[in-house]
Amino acid sequence: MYSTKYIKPNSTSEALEAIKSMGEGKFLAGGMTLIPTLKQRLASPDGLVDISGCDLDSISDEGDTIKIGAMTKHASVAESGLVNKAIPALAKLADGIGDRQVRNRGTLGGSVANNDPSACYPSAVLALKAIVHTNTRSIEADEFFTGMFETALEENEIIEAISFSKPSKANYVKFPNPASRYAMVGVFVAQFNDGVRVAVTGAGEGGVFRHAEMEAALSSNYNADALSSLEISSEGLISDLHASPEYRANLIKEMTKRAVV
Amino acid sequence: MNEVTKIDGIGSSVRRTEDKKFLTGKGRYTDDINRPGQVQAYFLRSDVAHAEIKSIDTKAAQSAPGVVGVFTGSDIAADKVGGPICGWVVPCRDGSSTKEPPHPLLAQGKVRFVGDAVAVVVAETMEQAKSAAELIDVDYNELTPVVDFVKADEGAQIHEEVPNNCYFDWELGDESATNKAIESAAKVVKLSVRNNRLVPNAMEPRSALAEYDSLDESYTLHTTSQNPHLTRLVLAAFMFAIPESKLRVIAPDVGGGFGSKIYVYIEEAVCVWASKKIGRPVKWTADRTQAFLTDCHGRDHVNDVQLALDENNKIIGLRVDTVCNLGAYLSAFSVVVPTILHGTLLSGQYDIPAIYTNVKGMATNTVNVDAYRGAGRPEATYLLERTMETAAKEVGMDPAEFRRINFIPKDAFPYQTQVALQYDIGDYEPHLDKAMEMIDYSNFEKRRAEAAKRGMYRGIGMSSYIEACGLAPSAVVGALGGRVGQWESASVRVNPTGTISVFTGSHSHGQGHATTFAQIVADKLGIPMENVEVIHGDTDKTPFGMGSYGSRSLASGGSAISKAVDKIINKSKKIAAHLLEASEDDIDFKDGKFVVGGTDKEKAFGEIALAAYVPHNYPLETLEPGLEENAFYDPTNFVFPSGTHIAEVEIDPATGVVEVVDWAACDDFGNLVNPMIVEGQVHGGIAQGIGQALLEDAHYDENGQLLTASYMDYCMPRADDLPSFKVGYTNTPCTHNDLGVKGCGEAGAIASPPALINAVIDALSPLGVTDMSMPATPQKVWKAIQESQSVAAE
Amino acid sequence: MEIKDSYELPLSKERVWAALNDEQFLKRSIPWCEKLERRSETELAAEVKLKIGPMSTRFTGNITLSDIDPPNGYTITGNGKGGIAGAASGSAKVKLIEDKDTLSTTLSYEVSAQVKGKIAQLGSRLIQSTAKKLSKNFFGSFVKQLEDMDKS
Amino acid sequence: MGEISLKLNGKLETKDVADNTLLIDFIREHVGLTGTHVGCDTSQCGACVIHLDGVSVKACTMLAKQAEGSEIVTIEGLADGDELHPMQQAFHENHGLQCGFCTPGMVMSAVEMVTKNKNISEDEIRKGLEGNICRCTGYHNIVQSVKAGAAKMGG
Repeated sequence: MYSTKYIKPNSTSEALEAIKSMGEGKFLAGGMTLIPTLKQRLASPDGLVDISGCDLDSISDEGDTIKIGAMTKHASVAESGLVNKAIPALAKLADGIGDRQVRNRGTLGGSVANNDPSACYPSAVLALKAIVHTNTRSIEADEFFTGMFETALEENEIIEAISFSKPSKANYVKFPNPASRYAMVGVFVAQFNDGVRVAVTGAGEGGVFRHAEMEAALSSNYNADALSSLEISSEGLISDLHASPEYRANLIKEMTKRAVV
Repeated sequence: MNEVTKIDGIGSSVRRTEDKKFLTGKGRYTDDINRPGQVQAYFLRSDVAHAEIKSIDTKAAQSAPGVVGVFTGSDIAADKVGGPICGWVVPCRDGSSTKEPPHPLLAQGKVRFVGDAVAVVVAETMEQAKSAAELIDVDYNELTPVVDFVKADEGAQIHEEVPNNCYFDWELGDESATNKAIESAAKVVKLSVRNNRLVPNAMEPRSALAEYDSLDESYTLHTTSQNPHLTRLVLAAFMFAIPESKLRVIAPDVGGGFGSKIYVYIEEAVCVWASKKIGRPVKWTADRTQAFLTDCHGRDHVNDVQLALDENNKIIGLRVDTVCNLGAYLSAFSVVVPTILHGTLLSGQYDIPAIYTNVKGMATNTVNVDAYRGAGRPEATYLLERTMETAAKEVGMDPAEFRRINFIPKDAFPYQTQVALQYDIGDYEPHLDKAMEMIDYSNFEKRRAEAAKRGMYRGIGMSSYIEACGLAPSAVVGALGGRVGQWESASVRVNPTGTISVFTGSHSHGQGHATTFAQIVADKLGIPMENVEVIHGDTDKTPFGMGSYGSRSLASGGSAISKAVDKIINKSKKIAAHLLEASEDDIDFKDGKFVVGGTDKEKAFGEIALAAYVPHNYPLETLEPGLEENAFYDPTNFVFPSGTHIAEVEIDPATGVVEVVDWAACDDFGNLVNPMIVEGQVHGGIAQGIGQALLEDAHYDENGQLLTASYMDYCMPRADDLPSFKVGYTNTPCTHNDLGVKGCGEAGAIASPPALINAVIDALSPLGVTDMSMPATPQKVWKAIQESQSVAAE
Repeated sequence: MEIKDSYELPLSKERVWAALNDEQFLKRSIPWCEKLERRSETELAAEVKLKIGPMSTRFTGNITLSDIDPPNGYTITGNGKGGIAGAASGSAKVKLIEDKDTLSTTLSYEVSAQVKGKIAQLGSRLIQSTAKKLSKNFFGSFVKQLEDMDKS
Repeated sequence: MGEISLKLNGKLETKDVADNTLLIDFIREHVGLTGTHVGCDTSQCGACVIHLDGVSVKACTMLAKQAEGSEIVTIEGLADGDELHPMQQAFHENHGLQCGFCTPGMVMSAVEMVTKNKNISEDEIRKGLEGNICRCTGYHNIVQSVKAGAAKMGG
């Protein structure tokens, strides 16, 4: 790792000040992606601003939504009584991220801000009509993810919390990459009064995306059979050593079917 | 089975004495060791697969912070340091020998694979060394890389000394008899298989720590080696031209080897060289990416098989044409693995009257390929057992019965195969029967039908393998091209109080020698195991030995210990005879006591030991004092473990996921010294075989870039990928070693890939699938299902 | 790996061709391009800071134009060394086809890309998607600039 | 550079470290406890698993500075004097280790897993070991060890 400066402020405003004082600084959340990248010398920030001291790790029931602080660890979401009661699918998703050591360190905000095309959380954010609260504004999920590793976050904007709408029914099913255990395809299905949302992660070249055809089919009939006649296009799907776009398309349909129970 | 006579004697599952240090974090692996004044080495590696080096500019790196030295191939050449050697060569069909190109420690003029070391930076810290390495400017003239080994002869020439990129073209067996059998056969079964390329991935990355002592001009090297003595021999004799006595090699605790830590690698040699150059201890430890790029890989064959059957489905001939990938340079055993260790195994457990094989070993711009758990024998077993299964299906026989009618009958031993080996003993039907019973073979179709109701395809597949391990005897090894002996050494030192120090030339890196060897000694001497300590891995302490690989430690190393103990007992009898005033012939040794036959006069082993070292009442005129014996044991033959493994799988047609739902392994390892340890070896071997069959694949792209260079893309078996295993044994004790033992370390990795692939194909057979290459990844299986369905729809 | 796409521009072939040979235009089109200097008719020196997720690496190298067939197209090849990250190269065959009736030009490209070193070893899952994205970014912003100029 | 202090196996350790020092290097090199190992560089093998404030984490994927003020237990701190922790004892009795390199991380993961779930099933054990790679044992005996360890720990 190149030499760098480490600062751990006690509030988001201090964090913002700290990062502005650096030429090129990076926020450090759980560090599950950032630290390995730094170890490989694939980035050389002047400084790291650890935001774990900024009091961003609470989980609260806000009525129609569950609000989760950005620094809440995956394990905390997985074990949260509130989450398990209101959106068990979200707890299940958190319980399947990485391995137990990743879940003990990795955070919601870190994962969502990074928007890795194979990360699990972005699918929940998108399917659960989440609102991403930053230090300056609130961003709707549909506006938030803008491409592979890209989000609507401005430079030095910090995610403080994410509010997930409570669905009437939801589920997340993932097909892990056999080597890395990242999602090769992960599908988050959520049913709301005004329709069903289906968000797919791991598969799209542009990162997480909603699947309009499956949403339409499931909105009219929330049943796996409703998907049977659908042809899932492989256009725009990731191609790598482990899965072709065609195989990913198959998995999208299959994982969605398994999610709809 | 063995009769267990003592609670910790031969045949009992003694818990391992080495466990405690590992369980409490007190293991001492090379990277755990630090020396005062130590500096770190970092290797700048080529990121192109094939190129001429136009220039290397190290000026900026030389003056970077913390740097104590930057060296390139020209520095090595100036000091006339040699490179790693090939330990075994074979003759070619045209009468020439294996082409052996030089392998410089640091690239000289050319780089030949991604990861080839171009320069070494030595600095106070690893981070400083890495930063300095970034300042080195290498100007390459890129050449077309050769990646596809099957077409390597058409590619750009990698070494001047290796025309057509062919290191050797070797053959074995009677070609005309075999071709005749094929021509006259009632049926010829043809199959082409590929043995996928694997990365050994011992969990401890390679590491070396070298120190030069200017006082007596000697070196000490701590290194992650399976065979410290061979490392010392190669470094001293072939690289540095110094007496062996000036180099001490210590392989302390070593975190797994699986073949990949047999060879002398350039990094350890460069550390030794640099330690003198710089005058400070030099340490290098690989990170995992370097391990992927530079540890020797395994397997990587394609085989074309023709199996000839008569009208009774008896095998009458076998022809195998093989092309294998050996990578950029020849390493120690790279030549012997696909030839001697592969071709000689082609008879399997079967009575085959005519066999012929030829093997072409190709150079490519990929890292060297060498031994990996099983080394040649998994490749032979894979092609043979896949062919047996395919043949059984083609002739409409149950695969078990087809194997059974072709087994070498038990009264035919010793059995001379058509491919050089003579099996001393074996009995194959019992382990086939037992494995079938263990997995409830006869009710399989019920389970298949039940799975089908759940929409799952269930399949069963078997593999009856043979293994030749404990390479021997030296004379034969030499005649076959081996450049070292294949004996093993032991030194048994009885201390004055009757405790024992056992020094072995073999090396444990997970196999539990400290326990197993102590059991042998304790059992033979009738003393408690706690009184026996096993010492290995240090050339200054242990006698010259060959180290551990090829499942040789017990059969060769254990037998050497047994022989040394016999000498101890013989001498002790003489001492006892003197002390008891009896004739030596009247002394019996039993349960740790020397007794005058038919009397109650006796001496305990401890009393003898004491008398030997305090020879006040001692036959000094006829016997030397002291009680310490050496044995060098050169076995008269290989040992031949065999067995049958049966795998049962379920395939989810929607995703192509193969789940291993059951596994039965029944092996004949001869006598077992420690069944618990043997079982652990079987488990580990099966897991690696399952890894090969379902998960693992080293993938280079067409430019020679290794795309599976981390655990993000190279699929290591994890706990939830594997089932629990049923393990059982039969026993035909080896006829030519005292312990009646055979090797067990590689059997699982040899037996399991074909069993699993046979099961996968069996599961998909209702769909018309007849072939599946390794690894059978979900995507590949799904695609095969899709294709079979589209064929069915047409 | 092969990536293909095409854009239709309401411009003459000559106009598009001129832009393809204007380094300022190219510089603005190359994602994260920090420096682009012409060295000769067919060679330009470039410096690009590439960010993919948490990775951020500066590539220095050159861009060469070959198979030049004015005003029908060329091959534009970029070679960049990213230090410890390895190296990347990409080559795009660019073709311009004019439709006289609609007075428009179709720009089509075919990209082949190659990565070396650490990016290949650790990032294989992202290679194809990234190459596609960068090609799209390059040609997308090239086309957008042209369109914007045309409008203004 | 800067000072950090934390409790390591019950002992307060205060050291000057560079900001970019990884926690694993702090433990292995600055403190000299080499039982925690490094087996990969992508946070997957789990040879470096330790307990940080009671939960298992990979020490290779944290900066030492991030552990300021925390309580760390490594494999060296698990046994009670000469008496092995029940999980260590279970690994010994069930031959849950061969080369021993992955063992410290494996045991630390197992202890946390069982602490959270005393009646752990075989499937849960296999799933729970997702972050720990072993090349020697085929996991069979590791799973048996964790099961036995769970029983000893009061499951």
